[in-house]
Amino acid sequence: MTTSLLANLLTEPPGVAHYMTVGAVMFVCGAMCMATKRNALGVLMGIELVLNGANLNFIAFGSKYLDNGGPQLGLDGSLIALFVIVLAAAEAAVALAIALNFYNNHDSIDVDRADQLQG
Amino acid sequence: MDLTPATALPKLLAAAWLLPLASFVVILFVGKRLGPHGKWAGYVAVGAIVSAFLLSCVAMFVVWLPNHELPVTHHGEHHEEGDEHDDAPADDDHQHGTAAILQDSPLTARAGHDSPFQLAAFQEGEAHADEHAAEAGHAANPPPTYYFGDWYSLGQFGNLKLTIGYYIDALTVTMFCMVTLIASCVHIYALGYMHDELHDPYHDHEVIVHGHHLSRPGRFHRFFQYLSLFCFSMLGIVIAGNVAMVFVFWELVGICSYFLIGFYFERHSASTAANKAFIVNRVGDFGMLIGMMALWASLGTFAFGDKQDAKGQTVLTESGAIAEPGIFSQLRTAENGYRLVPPASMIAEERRHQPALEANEETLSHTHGHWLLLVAGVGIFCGCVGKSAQFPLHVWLPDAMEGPTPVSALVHSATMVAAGVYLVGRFYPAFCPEALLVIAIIGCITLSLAATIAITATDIKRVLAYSTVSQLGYMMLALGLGGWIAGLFHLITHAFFKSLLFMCSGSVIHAVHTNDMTEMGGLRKKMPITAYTMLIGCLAIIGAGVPLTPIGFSGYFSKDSIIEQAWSHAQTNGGVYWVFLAMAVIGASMTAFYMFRLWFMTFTGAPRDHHKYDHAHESPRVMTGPLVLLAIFAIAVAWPAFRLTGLLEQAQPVGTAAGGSGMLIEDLVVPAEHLSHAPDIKLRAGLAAFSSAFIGVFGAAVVYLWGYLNPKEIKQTFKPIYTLLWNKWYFDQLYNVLFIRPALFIGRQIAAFDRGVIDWFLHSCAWTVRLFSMVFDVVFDRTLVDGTVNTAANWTWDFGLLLRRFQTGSLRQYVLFIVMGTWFMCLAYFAAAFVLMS
Amino acid sequence: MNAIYWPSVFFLLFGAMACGFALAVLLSANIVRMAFYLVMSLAATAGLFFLAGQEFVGAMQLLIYVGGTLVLLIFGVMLTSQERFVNMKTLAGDWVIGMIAGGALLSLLTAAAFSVPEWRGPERAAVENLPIEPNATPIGMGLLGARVDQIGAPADERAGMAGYLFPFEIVSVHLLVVLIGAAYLARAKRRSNPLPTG
Amino acid sequence: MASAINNLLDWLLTSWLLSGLGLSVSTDSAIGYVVAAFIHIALIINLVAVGALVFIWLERKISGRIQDRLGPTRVGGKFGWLQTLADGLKLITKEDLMPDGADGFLFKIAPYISFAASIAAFIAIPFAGGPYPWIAQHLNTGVFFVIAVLGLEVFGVILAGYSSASKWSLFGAMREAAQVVSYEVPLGMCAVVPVLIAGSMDMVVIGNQQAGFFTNWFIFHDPATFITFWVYFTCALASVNRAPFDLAEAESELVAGFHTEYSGLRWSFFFMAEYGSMLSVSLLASILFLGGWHGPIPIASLLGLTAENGDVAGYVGNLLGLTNVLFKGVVGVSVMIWIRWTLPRLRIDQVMATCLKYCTPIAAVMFLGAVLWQYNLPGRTFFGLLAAPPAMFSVDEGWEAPPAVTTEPAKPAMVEVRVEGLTPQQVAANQERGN
Repeated sequence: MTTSLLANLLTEPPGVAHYMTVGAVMFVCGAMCMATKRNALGVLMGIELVLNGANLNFIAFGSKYLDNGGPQLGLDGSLIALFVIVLAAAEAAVALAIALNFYNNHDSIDVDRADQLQG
Repeated sequence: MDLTPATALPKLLAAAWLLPLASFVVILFVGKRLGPHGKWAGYVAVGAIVSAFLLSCVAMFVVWLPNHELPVTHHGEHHEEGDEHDDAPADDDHQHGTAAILQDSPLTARAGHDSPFQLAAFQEGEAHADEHAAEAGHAANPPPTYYFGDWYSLGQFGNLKLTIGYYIDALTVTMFCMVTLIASCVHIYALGYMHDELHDPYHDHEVIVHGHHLSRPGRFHRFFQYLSLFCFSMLGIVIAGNVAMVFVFWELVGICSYFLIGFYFERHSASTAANKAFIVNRVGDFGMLIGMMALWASLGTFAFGDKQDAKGQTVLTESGAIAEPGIFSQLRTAENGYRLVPPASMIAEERRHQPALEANEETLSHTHGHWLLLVAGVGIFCGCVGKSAQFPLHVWLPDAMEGPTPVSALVHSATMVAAGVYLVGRFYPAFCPEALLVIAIIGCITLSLAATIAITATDIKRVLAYSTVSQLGYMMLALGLGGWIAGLFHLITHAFFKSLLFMCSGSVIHAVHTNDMTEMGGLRKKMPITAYTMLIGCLAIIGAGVPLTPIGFSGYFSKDSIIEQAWSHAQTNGGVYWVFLAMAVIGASMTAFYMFRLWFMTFTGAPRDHHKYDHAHESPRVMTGPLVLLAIFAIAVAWPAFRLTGLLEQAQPVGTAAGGSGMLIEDLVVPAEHLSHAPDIKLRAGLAAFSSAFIGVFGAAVVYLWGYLNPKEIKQTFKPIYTLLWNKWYFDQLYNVLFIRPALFIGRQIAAFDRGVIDWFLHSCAWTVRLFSMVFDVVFDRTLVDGTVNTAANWTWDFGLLLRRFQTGSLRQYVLFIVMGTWFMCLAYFAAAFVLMS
Repeated sequence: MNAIYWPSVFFLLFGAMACGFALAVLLSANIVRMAFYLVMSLAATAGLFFLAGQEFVGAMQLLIYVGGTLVLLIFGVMLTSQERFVNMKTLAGDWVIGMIAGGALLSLLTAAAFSVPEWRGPERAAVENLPIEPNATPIGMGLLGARVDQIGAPADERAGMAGYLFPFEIVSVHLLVVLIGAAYLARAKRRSNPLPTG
Repeated sequence: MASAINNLLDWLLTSWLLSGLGLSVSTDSAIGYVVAAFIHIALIINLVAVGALVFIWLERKISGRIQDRLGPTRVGGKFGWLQTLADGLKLITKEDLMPDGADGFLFKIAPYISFAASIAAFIAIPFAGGPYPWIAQHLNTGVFFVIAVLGLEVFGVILAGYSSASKWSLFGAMREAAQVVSYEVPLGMCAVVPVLIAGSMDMVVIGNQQAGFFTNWFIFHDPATFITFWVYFTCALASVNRAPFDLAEAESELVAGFHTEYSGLRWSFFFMAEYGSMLSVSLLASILFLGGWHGPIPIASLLGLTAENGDVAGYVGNLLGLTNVLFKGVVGVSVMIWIRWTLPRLRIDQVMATCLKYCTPIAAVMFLGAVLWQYNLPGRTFFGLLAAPPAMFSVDEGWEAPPAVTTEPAKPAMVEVRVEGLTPQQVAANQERGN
């Protein structure tokens, strides 16, 4: 079974599902980063990963080399991916500014220290 | 612009009417910032009123006079009358009206015995036999031309229609000219008189606050603001097209007088005087309301005139009847020959009570309708009593002296008190002879009463005030005796010379800073212009003139015509009615006495208070200018050449000139007005008036000019009378005992009742409720409601505590929650999808 | 017995890189290394984009993301120049919970990915000879408001398929705002007494 | 030979590697890929490495001349032209040191990242145009790709600076990071201007559009591009942190900047990366502004050395183009060297000011100016004096513009469009045939 799976992987063109799998892995890794890292910047990197995982799906759905008659986004896919990238950059800038502020105020970047909102 | 009266007059007069309002609004909002201490506010108001005067003049001389030919007046020589009747207008319904008058005028009905009309005819001799028709001809004056319409309808409730409308006839235009002219003079005069108010702060020397003179910011602009509103209101009354509108502006005038009389409201006397004027007027207005209700309930309309189309023609229905008849044409229909006959709507009640008599109208006694008319007339007259300070309600006017003198001038001459007389004149067609009798009685009492009081008064303005009251009494008397033209004639002439007199006194006060004549004297040399203009005023008011010739001051013509009217009335009715004549004549002499007493005491003789005398000075030109102007008018306004009476005759309500006979009091006859021009009456009346005036002047001169008699000794001799008069017949005290004390007493009783009974009841109710609510509180609120709410709150609290645990504030756990939440959601979604699939 | 389809080989390569470096980011404790792995992972993602025929987006990814992450790295180094922040150990408990949650999510997502047969991938013959259609111009036109890929489509399909001019403008303004806001937030504050922490 | 390799690989793959997985592969395309890839990589690496050698020697000589010295004279006979090779040998034989407390992994990998980045830039750079351009991977977003990858080089520098656990290194890396990240903005803007005029990001297209005489070069297209070129060159200097922007290795302040702790081969990798990126930005400049493989006088086309006259002619023409491109690149690098030894080093704040206060605004204004010029004078070149050659109107984008879109405000660049259907395989085959 594994052999035929690998064979398929090698001989058949990848599909949306494969891209989605990679995206899922990146997404989960990112989410886990956000969940486990105590370093604010680590959390930020997690966010970046999550966004990329999502982006990968958009690209996959937008690409016609992976299309097998399933639901397609067409050009919207790449456009949305573009917007995601740009906004992610913006988000990174703001998040970094916040992190910097946090560091200035608490002189620490341990997100566990940032729990004034605790109920 | 087209100058056809129907279109031009409403526009012009509306503009003249609204200009003061505009200036009022302007001053109200930006008055304080107009120039230093609001100096320019005065100029705004003056500009407004003067332009209003110019507009009125345009209305009068450009629009009215060219379009309406003046009838030839009868106030000149009587023998013109013969060759006069042919130029009486000769249209059909007028002939019909004539016929009607002939067959059922009270005169012809009682022809044969002492009808002054026949008597006059006989004296003229048989040659004038055909004068019957002629006499009757202009005895039955034609329906006056008027322009009636609505500018704006405030609303219609059922058939109650409230509109801002106009009723414009010769009287309206004349009043407009008169009011705006005098108001203009007063405004200009006030510019000078009120200049103290420009000082900031203004020191009021009559008010002491903690041992110092009160000093307050000047109220120059406010004064002119009130003046403008005052003029606006008065003009509103004059132009009003229906009773409701009249009432509205009536009240406006009242409030304005309240403001102005209480202008120095820091002075206790001023504020009380203002209150007095206001309250006393309310009493009269109450009666007026009753009259209005009576009229409206029976006639169903407030409008004076009939509905007119754009060209000023009365709108008729197909059947030829008047489409929307006003009050007057309902009361005096052409079918009844313009006699005052209660219309069917007034008799309806009675008809319901006498169904048997349903069949024939003639057998109806109509007493019900007559009473209704009486109530309406007397009711309306009550309002006039209040405004014009007639006998029971005259007490407010003298106290109104507390206001600044220009205000007094305005109130006493042109605006407020004139409003009452004007309303009587306007409503004249609705007054049945009994109502007229009441008016006459009231007027008679008022004039004698006020004259007597005026004799003893020493306050210069007070004297003038009482003279105003008595002059108003004269007017009312004239109107009550059937002299419509005479009354309004006197109203206009009096307006001029009385405002002149007041301004002169104001000028004097301005100079010597006191009202007390006993501190004046010899001011003639100091202030000649004032002195001689005032002399002119006095001569005008006593009606000085060469008897039996059309030469004299304005008062001469008007007062003589009043006395003539009284004479003819007395002749017609005889008996007790001679009292009216006597009172009129005696009042005339008293008028002459106190007027010249005033003048002598003020301007002649040796100065009584040297300090004040030295301090005295002639007033500035802005004050003397109006005096001169008014003096000219006081002299000349009534000269026959100017045909003022003819103008008034144009407006004389149809049918009123023919007089009428009492309906409830059978033997009461109101003589036709032209009968007062009978030569013998003119002769006697003229002589009586002259001699009485002469006696008055002579007496005054004897006492105060030549000093043959010492006033003090006279006082000593007639001490009781003097004290009686000095205390104004104890009217204030009387009212105090009659009304105020009882009112206070009742009030106290009611208050006691209130506290003792009502409050007790309420308190007990409250206590009960409180008790109940306490029980309710414990039983229901605390347990049930609070229980529910608290349980809910507790649940929320607990839930919040539960949620609080999740709100860890730790970013990473939030992420975890999100992840797991997403996971569960998707799982649920897939599960649901799976279930639905299978 | 068919021949190897080399694009899928490259897919395996890039995918493995992306996933592996993502895992490395997750597992490494050193912030700077995390950044390094992250860049690698993103670069691999860019490779995947290229492979999917989206050169423009791939280049974008390289430029912006890698640039952005570069800045991230700089900040990381600047902030964590103190030793105590370089290695911040994650608690074991977090690992356990995280792994459970992550595993659940991953399984779910993968299941979802393979739940649709059409997504399994196209026929080799179908895509082998597809022409290279550069998509820079259509994207540019789309951002200018013209949907060149919709030209053939009937009107009712094109309804609501307007271009992205408006979002484009919004995003540009948004970026401006973000720049200003970030500069404002990150400006040096002279704070006498820092907020009470914890 | 190719068939032999084919058979060998065939046998190896089928019998050993893949039979275990139960599938056989016909390796025709495989060999194509492998060989093509190897050839390209070999060429590029050689280009960079040899280029580095040459440039280092060149720098020594130029600096010597500028400083009134002789520079290397002995090694390799005249001009000491083998001096760099000797240095290279010395470097290889040197001990590879790593400080304590350094982050070993990153410290080791950092030079290779820089080197890889600077090499990767060459993947998308065409060395000759024509229907069969000499280019490793024909990307239609080439310009974009090159700039993006150039940005990656600093990455290795930062890693190096951080991982060497040395203040000097860290400061140097910080400086370089800040500098490069901020200079990417004006650099990208300047690069966009020719892209705008060409209407394509495909460097082959851009180069082909400048065919003909030097009047068609984009630098002369209009004043905006003329100024843009110089701005671009400045920013390029900064982004490859050459003097006067070489704050990352400011000897006077930081011992040697980010490579203080490096020695031997790793250190030389950094240098190769630096010179490689110098070359790549110069090549980029030559293709974007200076006509790429077209000389000032179109000798190749005049001599008929184009692909229309057969592959050989096309090959020779491409060779001429290659020399053109390389010459322009070398000239660019020489100018950089010249500048380095002429101008003093700027302070960091001056560097930033240059970027943010001058380069970026000027680039933006020039972009606007180019847009307006192109909008008002479409189809003109050489400052609007001459009519542009038809090539300038042709955009080699695969997408065909239907009439429906021409109602949109169409850039002149899209008036006439040709479709070229090339799968990666065909491209690779072309490369193969080309070699």
